[in-house]
Amino acid sequence: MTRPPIPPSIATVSDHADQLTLDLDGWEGPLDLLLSMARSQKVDLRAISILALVEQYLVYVERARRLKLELAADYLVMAAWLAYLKSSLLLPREEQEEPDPDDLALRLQLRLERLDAMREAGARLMARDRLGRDTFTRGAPEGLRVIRQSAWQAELYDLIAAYGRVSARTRPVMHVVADREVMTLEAALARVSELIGLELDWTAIDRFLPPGSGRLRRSALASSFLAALELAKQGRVELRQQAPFAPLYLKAAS
Amino acid sequence: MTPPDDRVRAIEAVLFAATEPLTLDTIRAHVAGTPNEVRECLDRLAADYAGRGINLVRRGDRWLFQTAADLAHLLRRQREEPRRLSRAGIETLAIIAYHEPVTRAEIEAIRGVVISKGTIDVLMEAGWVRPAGRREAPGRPLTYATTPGFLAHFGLESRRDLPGIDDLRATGLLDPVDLAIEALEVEKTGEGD
Amino acid sequence: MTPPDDRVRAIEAVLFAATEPLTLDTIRAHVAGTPNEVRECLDRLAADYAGRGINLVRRGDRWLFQTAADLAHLLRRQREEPRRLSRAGIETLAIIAYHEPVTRAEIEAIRGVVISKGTIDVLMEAGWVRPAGRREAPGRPLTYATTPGFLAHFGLESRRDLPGIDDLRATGLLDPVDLAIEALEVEKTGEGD
Repeated sequence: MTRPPIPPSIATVSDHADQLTLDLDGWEGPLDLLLSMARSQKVDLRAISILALVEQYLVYVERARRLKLELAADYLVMAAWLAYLKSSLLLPREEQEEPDPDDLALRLQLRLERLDAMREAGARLMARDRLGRDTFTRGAPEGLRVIRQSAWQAELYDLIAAYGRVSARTRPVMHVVADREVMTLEAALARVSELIGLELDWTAIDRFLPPGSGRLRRSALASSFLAALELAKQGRVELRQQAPFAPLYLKAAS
Repeated sequence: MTPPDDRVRAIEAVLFAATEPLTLDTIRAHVAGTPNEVRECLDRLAADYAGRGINLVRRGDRWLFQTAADLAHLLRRQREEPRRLSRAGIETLAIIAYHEPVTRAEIEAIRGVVISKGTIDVLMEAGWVRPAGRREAPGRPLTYATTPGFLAHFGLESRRDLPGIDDLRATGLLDPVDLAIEALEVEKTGEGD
Repeated sequence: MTPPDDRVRAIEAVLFAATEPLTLDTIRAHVAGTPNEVRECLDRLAADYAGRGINLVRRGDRWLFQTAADLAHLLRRQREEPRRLSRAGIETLAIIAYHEPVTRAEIEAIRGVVISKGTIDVLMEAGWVRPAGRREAPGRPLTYATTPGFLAHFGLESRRDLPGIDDLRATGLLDPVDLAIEALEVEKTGEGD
């Protein structure tokens, strides 16, 4: 199996403060640093001494501190946790409380194994024959093309309706006003003038309206009222009303 | 296939990966061998690929792989997409059908709206409209008419089958829109009484 | 080579002309044939090209022609090395490939460090990683998985070909730590009985 190169041991880098700084930038977090240290024990990860590993990490962090190197917070958190783990591992078993320190040590070892497995998998993946680096696709493929062709659709009705629409829009329009049930002012004037001569006494305006109901009657009432006013103005009729909205009476001018 | 030797394999790969046709010299920059040896390999490759879907071909002094010419149609797949004509399209088509041969200016006068360049193009693409010669008038404008394809698509024997203006009036298709609506309302009122 | 039949030639041409690996369905859009017939032709083609400078390879459910891996040294000079991934990028890609679908938190748990914003973006930009839906868990976190482009780039027929994946699975190294602890405890209890 090909393993990624083992990082230089702590002993060699700690001799040169500059190099240590560089290497600190190189770690991908405390677990990565621990894994590199575990690797330097040169045994299977399942056989590493967690206690020795913890010791090594704590020494490393202590040195970094002495050199006033800035360590990211997670390295310090890991250091604190490992210090706790170390003391638990060193205490006699009967004084132990939960959690079991061996269990914690095992967890750390399992995490290192998993990270190691993925690191190695990544390295093996990168070493494969890669397309564009080791294998190549065709340099100048013609390419596959899908040619979209529009199938235009329209129905005969659409065509005829469209022509009707165009014609209607542009042909000179003849306006035909539908025959509405109305009585014009002229008709009312003629009717009231004619009927007033036949009545001698005061007569309610209703009596002058043509037979009918609904819209026609309302229209006739309005027109006849206007006609009455007009005739009064001409001095041909007299008007009488007892109160607002009371019936309106007409009589020929004497 | 008979397994090719190493030089044949190498030339095969180099030509495949190349972005342009390669001369003998360019091939030899990648693959060891005298010009004659490389030439022999190229001949061997050309023979290997004869009759396959890929051919090794020579263009002047350059070599390239390309898909067999008789299979070119497979690389272009046609797909039909049903599309409806726009309102401008159907109106323009209707005017051409009723007034042909008709110029663009006449179509615009009848529609009362300018028609865009693409509108007549779409009708020609659909195969329903064709240019029908020039009008003997100032500017000699192009006229348009319908095609046999137009009659076929709309199920018409001839243009005379199109309903005339009187037919349209009878079916109410000529009524201006506002009057048509009023007529509907009067009808409803009448029913109510 | 034995002369191929028409369907084999057609599929050969289509794959040769394609700019990317093709699925069976895409091939069938250009070449008539049932899925089984096309599969047989593909097998025939793969056999024809075995040992040549060009190979027909399968990547997931897609097929492509590519140059034989052992000829890399002849071709590399004309190509640029693909972009180098950072260590974080390589590890993150490996974790996604071996654990997919996997959440960001799960990746971080294995690496013991927060992954920076750009790391997954770079993998997605390379076309190797895609979002793969949300996990039905509190917070409904997004999961990630690899793409067909990942298989093609790393020359994998399927994820089963990931280097060492069987060993990793057998030794439980793809299981989370909690699960591994549980398994160990069960083992111990079993031994104690």
